Amino acid sequence: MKSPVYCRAVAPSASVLLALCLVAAACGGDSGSNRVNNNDTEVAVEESDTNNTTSNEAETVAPTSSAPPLEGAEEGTVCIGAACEEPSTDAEIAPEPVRGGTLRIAVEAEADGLNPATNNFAVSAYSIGYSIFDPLFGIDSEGNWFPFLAESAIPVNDGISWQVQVREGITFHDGTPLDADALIANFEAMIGDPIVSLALAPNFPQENRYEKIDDRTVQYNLIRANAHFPVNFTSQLGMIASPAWLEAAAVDQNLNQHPVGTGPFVLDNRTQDVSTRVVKNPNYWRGSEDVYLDAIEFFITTDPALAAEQLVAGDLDLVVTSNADAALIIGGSDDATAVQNVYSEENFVMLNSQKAPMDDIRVRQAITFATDREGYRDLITQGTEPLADSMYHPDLIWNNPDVVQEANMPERAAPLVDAYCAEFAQNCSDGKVKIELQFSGPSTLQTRIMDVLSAGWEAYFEIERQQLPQDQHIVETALGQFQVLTWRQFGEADPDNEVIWLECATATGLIALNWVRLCDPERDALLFEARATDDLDRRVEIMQQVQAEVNAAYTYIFLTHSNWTVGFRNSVKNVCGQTGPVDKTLLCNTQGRGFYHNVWIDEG
Amino acid sequence: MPDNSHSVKQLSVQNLSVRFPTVRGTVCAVNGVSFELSQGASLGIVGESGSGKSVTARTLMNLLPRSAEVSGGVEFEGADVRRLARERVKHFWGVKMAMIFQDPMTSLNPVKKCGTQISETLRYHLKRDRKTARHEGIDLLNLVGIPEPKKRFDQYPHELSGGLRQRVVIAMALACDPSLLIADEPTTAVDVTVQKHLLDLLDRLRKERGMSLILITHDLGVARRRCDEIAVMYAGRIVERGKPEDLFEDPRHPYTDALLRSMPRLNTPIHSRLEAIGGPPPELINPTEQCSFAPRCTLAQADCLQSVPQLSGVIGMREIACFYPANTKRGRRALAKNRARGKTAAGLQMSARRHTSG
Amino acid sequence: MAGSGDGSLRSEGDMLLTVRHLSVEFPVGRKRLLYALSGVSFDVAEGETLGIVGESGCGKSTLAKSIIRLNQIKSGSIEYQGRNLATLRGDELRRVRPDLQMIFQDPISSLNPRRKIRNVIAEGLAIWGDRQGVWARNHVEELMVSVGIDPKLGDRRAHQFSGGQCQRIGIARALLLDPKVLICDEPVSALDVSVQAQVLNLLEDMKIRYGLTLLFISHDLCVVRNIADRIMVMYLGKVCEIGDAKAIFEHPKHPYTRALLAAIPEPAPTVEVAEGDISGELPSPIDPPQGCRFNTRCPRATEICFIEEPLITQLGDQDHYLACHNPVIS
Amino acid sequence: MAQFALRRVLQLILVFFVVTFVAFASLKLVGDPLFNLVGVISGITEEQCEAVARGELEDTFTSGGNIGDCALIQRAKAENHLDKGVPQRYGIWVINMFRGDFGTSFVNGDEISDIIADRLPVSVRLIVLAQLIALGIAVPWGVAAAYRANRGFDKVSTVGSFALLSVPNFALGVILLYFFSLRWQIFPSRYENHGWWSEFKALILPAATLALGLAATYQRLLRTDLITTLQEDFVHMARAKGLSDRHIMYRHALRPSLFSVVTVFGVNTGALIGGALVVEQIYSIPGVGTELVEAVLRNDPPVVVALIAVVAVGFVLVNFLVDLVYAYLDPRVRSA
Amino acid sequence: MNVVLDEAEAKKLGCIFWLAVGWLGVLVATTSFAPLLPIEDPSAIATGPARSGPSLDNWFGTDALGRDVFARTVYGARVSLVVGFVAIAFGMVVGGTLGIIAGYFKGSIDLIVNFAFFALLSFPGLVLALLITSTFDRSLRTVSLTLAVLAVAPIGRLARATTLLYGEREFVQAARVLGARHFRIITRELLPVVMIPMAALALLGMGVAIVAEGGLAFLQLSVEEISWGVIINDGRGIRDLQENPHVALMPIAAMFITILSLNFAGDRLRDYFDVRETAF
Repeated sequence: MKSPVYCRAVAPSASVLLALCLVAAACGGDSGSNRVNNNDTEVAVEESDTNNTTSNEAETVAPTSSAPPLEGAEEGTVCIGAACEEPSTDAEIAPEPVRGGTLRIAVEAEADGLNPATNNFAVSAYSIGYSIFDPLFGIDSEGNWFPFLAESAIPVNDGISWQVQVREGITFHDGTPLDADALIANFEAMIGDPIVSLALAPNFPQENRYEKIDDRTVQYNLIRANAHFPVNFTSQLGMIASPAWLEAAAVDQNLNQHPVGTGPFVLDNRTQDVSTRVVKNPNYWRGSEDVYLDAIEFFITTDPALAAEQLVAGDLDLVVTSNADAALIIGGSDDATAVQNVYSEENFVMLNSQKAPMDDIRVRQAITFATDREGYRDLITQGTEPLADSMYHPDLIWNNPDVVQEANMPERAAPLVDAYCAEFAQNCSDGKVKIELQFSGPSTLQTRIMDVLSAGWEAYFEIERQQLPQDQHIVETALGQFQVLTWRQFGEADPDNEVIWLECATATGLIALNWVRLCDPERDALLFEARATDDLDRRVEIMQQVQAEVNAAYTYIFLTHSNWTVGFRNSVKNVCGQTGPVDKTLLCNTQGRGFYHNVWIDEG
Repeated sequence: MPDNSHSVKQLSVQNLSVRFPTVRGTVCAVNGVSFELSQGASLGIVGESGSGKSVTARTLMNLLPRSAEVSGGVEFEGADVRRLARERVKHFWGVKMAMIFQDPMTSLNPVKKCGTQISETLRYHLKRDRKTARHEGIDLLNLVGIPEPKKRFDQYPHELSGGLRQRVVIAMALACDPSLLIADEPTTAVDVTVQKHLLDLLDRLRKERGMSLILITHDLGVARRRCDEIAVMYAGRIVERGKPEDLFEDPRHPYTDALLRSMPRLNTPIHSRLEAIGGPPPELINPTEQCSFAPRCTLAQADCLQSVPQLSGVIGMREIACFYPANTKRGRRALAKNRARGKTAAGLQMSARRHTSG
Repeated sequence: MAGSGDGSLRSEGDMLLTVRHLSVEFPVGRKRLLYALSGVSFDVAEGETLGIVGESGCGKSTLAKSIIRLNQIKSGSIEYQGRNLATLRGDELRRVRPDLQMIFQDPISSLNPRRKIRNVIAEGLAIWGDRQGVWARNHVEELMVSVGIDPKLGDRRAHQFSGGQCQRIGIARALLLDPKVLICDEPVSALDVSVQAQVLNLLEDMKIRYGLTLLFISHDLCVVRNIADRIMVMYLGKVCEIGDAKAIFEHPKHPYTRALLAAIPEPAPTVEVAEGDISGELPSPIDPPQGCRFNTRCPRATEICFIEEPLITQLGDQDHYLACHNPVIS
Repeated sequence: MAQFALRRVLQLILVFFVVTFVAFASLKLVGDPLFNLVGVISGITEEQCEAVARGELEDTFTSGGNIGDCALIQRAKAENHLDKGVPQRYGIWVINMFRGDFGTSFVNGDEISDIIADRLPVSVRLIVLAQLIALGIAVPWGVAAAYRANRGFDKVSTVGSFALLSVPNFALGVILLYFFSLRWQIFPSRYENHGWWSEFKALILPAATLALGLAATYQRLLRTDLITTLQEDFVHMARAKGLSDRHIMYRHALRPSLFSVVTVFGVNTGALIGGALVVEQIYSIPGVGTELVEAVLRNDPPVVVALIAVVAVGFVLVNFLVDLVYAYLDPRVRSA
Repeated sequence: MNVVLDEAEAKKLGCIFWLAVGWLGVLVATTSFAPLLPIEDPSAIATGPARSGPSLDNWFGTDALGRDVFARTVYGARVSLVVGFVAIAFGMVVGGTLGIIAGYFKGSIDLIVNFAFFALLSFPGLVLALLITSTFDRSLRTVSLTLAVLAVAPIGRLARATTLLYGEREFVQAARVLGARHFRIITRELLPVVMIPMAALALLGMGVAIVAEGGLAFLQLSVEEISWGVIINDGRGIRDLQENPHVALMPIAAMFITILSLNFAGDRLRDYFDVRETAF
């Protein structure tokens, strides 16, 4: 009887890959559009998990100490709203925390399940997930990893292997101890899952992927050296679940809705598509006295603007969103504060370099030139998001200031189109290049985006719109059955995470995670060099060069930097003051993912 | 009746008029109707549809729609009925004055048990408790000759035949022992055999209870045997009033006369031609000032078209509203004149075959 | 009473319409049947007017509709000009239809409220466009004039006419196709007395003018008396008494006929009022009484009446047929 | 009555089969449910599979699992009977359903019976509340309008009822939400269920959204029927009995005038469920409507069919109830 | 006697009816000749500052993309009216035919047709529409036909009920007695009678279809063209309602007035022809 096992394994897997793709599919933070089903939108398996860097350097004791990834700004967090003058993020003059209370959070989509080994974790799942599970490693406010559940991570064999030791005396909510066997059980569960393993397996050989060193230590053996391996375990792949529960959940799929971790909160009850309630874990390993809230309730509100209004009206305490309307509503209220930072994805148009007419660089250039980025920024993001020129926010050190997106210059498009049409008349009509613009719907925001983009392109392109249901949209994107579409990704804390989207290995084949299917061996060489080194300057240099090459290939038309916003009522304190186990302040709001264990509510 | 001089005057209607304003004009349903009724007497009001007989009855019962404009006086046992209506006096209609309607099929509420509908009146007006009301209700059913009254009491109207239903209606009307019962075409919708029983019943009850009865009908024959007096209405007016035998044997108003002639009778030979009343039906909306029967009257003269003849004659014996009453010298002369002319003053063609009146 | 058998059929062979043992039953749920007509037999000679009387529920309207095949017939035959109407189907039946026309009780609802009366009257021609002969003789306007409707009013619709006028229009419609038999189902009961006379006169005129044979159904004995040559009295789906009008009215033999005559507000001089005093209610046609169907109300009922159903028999050699065990002997 | 009930049950069963089969057949056409089972590879064609098997086409991700393994697709199809014809699948579905097994969602593996148990009560409460509000408004309103038909109040109320009838419910829903919850904060803007009172408060606005148009419909029908009833002889009779207008209205005229309202009450249930679909959406109420829309959009056939079956059965049941109400309202129906 | 009492009110269509018809006429005329009128291209962006209120340049203001709401409302009317019209036309032809046939012939045909109507009604309409539009495409044709299918059962039931009511009337019997064939009876006797209540219902049904299109648009499953529903949906975000409510309110107002007109016209028509409101 394979069937139940099979079903469990396969059913959610779809959503993970789906999630992979979808981050971008819902470009522009459309999650909150009026679209009804957001179950699968907006999600991402942490791309960082696919790091493959080889490190030739000597073993470094964790945590690594690279320079801050920020350039200029001392902190990446921007605060807008009434409560900003009072630095609620500042722990030094923090008032006495108030204990008790329930934090009401709106998340914009429901997770299919909360099993990090089988379900896909979108921003919503992360919010719930981090309250129940602790990760092996965390990312601090400067963008560097540090051990969380782990005691230490030591590279051996030039970084081809890593020894990870977990802390002593930690137990899961169900009483099972956290030890080497638990790590192995989690690793096995993930690598055994067809889709989750997508992000994990490529880094590991077929055999001897790990060794148990002692009761608390596991050695992971990689294919090649990676100087940044622990980053893999800072997100979903690092969430460690009770092995007993994982085993049970492998048989009874329904248990995916009842996660068991080590986190500060324990699942109380969960109604799919409605709400999830977690309550304080009285036996939290870091001491339950630092967990101020009694409980957190997560509500599914698919319309971010409505959630923002509910926040303002006092029906909610905290909202995570990338929607411009929501950000503006929260920012415009005296009762709420919005926190944003630079660790955000980019919104861009993607051109399939394998599909006529986009296989011709002239056409790609022409459409890039004809793109009305300002129109997009002003009309779609209402000016809330800055224009993007490359994969990075200008405030990040990785950014190459010399790379400039060559949009809004339609006059340069004309000769290119003429030249192309002279050559390939069959792809043209009335002197315009015929293109298919694919987008996922139904969605008000997507439609508006298409309207704005088309308005710029119409002079040179004859646009046929193809609105597809989200799932079909992703299938066709992954299989390369598209010409032009909008997407959202990049902007990770660690640039090594972008490798998988750019390398040649994923540019061909049935399913290409290099969506635009452009293989550039030179670029690959650069990417792998960056992966192998721990030299920050060299890495910055390489990433800037990569940006220039991406720009020259005209496969991405960068529009804006998305703007992840954590909005909360002023009575909610310490949203950005979450700390990790070694007194590291956690990075606040990476693409909306949040920890809430140090939050308290002070109605006074 | 010759002896009604000593009976007590119970109801007095003086110059009653009812008008309904409509978009098309004012419908003059009743035009200056006056009559009196003694305690215990029975009056038949006979007329065709549109003659105003039902409107008259409904005026007495305060059942007219709000739009109706009523003038004239209605006095009942010394009380001004129209004032009672204005003051919304509660326990008058249904108690002193009751009414039954034409169709027994529709005059009972189909969704309520017969018994409930009877006892309802008792409970509402006489404040009987449920039990007493039930007993009295069953007694009433007994009184109107319904077999198995207890069973019938708990049945719904649709479970009863037409005749029984009309008896239930009568029982309902009699519940509070009214001193006047108005029966509006009580037997039109039932078969002849049943009609006979119902009329007998009404007659009996009237006599037993000393109740007055106004019997409204289109059928002259029905009124003939059951009434002390008959008023014939045409176009909202009483055109002739008198004792039944006088009216039948010696009709004076041309309308009464024509009506009687137009009815097929058992004693006329088979295939004998009926004397139909020619001409158009009366105009009710904004009628002209003339005898309303004139356009159809074989006796009509020029002056019939000038003014409305008033009801006159010996009150209690015979009153007629006509300038040229039929079966009189005057009438015969008028007829002869018209025949000579070949048409009446109103332009009605005089058929050669038409029998003379008188 | 309420007898069976075809004893009422006259021996002469020139009957226009001969109905034999006609039975009609309607299902009334739960597999129960309403016995609307049970073995009715009678005949009509050409040019004759047969009056059919009885209380509501006696089956007289069902009889009318059955003859012109608006009802399903359970059994029996309807012979018309040598053909059995009861078994005709489809187009055959349709072709016979113009010969037998009907006038309905409710003059207003028998006219389509949305059609001009000219078209209503001319409907027969529209259906039988090929009947040139008919067209030649009975064109619509002439017919309208003859029934007393001003042809100028032809563009009006039914609601603009009075009941009497509507009935005239109905008569004109029925006469257009030059029928042989005209069935009048309570044609005047919805009309005022003064109008009733006009319509009755018109029917008489038309009968003579077009050589019609009439089946005249009414609950009003006076009306029937005026127009009918022969009378058939029905009770609960059966025939009680049938015969020459004069005989029936002057010498009613059947207790039910007498009861009817006695109940008229101006009773017939031939019967004593007391004699016709029948009591009780009409039994349900769903569950009719055994034996003679009148036995529950008959003042003369004896034992046999509850057991055996009387057969219809001729009284002597008169045109007077009767179904009763205990007839009134005058 | 027994026969009547039997007929209704038969009808219920038939409707159930017809509706679910149609839904089943039409879902066959909807997108590819396989996607939810196997993910992106569901888009791979059989030719491509064969090409991969022959090594002609590169399978990028064989290392990361068995994505390119087309057997996966075949297995997923077989296990969910997607390889069979519609009638066969329908048969399997029906048999399982009668065993009490509605199956599981293709998307998140939830037991559909759990989904129904979660969602149905909320929707039922919403619809019942809406109907109660509608009737509560419509009956006194209809009576008041019919009492003085074509007079001042009636004329004004006619305009009012037509206005209500003409407001699209989605517009009304958004407007009510905007003002009553967000601006004035009289009612909660979000569905919550901490006990009946909080749920009641949360359901009032959505119920009112549904109810206002409905109330206008009922009022129109009731008014017309009441006007007709008030011209009936038995009402004249009641008036002749000297009963007060109020007594006549409520004790005599109202009950026989409720037929159209009751009929529409039954027939409208379908429309109401449709309306609830939109209204639940606006107020984010976790009812059958939202789940149905979500299931359709996320391509989750088992859930869609099960919910449609629930709705259809609900519709027939309501109409069955309506028949019972008829029998209560009209004794003639009872004995027929 | 009752005649006098009941007919106190003479029959007139009344000025409200003509007002309603007038609005519908103006609407149809405006939308038919929209391309000839001097109005903006409804899909041109940035014809004015985005999210600006009504002004002389943009009578109904502009929407989030700076498109002219007036032009969009006019063009949206085209689609909405077409959807409404197709729906009721189809409903009347198919539903009417089936209903009349069922009501006239009765028996097993009636049983089947009536059951089909019942089954159709037990499908929540919007769900059916949802299924169809998410299955096929969102073209005007699909959406119109979907709503048309939904119009069949209510109109059909009314046609059937009316036919049952009139089918036993004496004028139908008279036609049979005259020897009319079924087809003739249906087309000449019943159709004119059934048409009136059907037409009145169809007017109401057109409103229902227009609203249903709006409902579909609300779930974002309506046509790709500009329809009222599409515009309303575009402008119904909470922030849009706050900042530029005219985007949603103008088409809502247009829809409201149109449906009001349809309702009034239908109701007056019903009254005028003395159609008793049938509970369909």
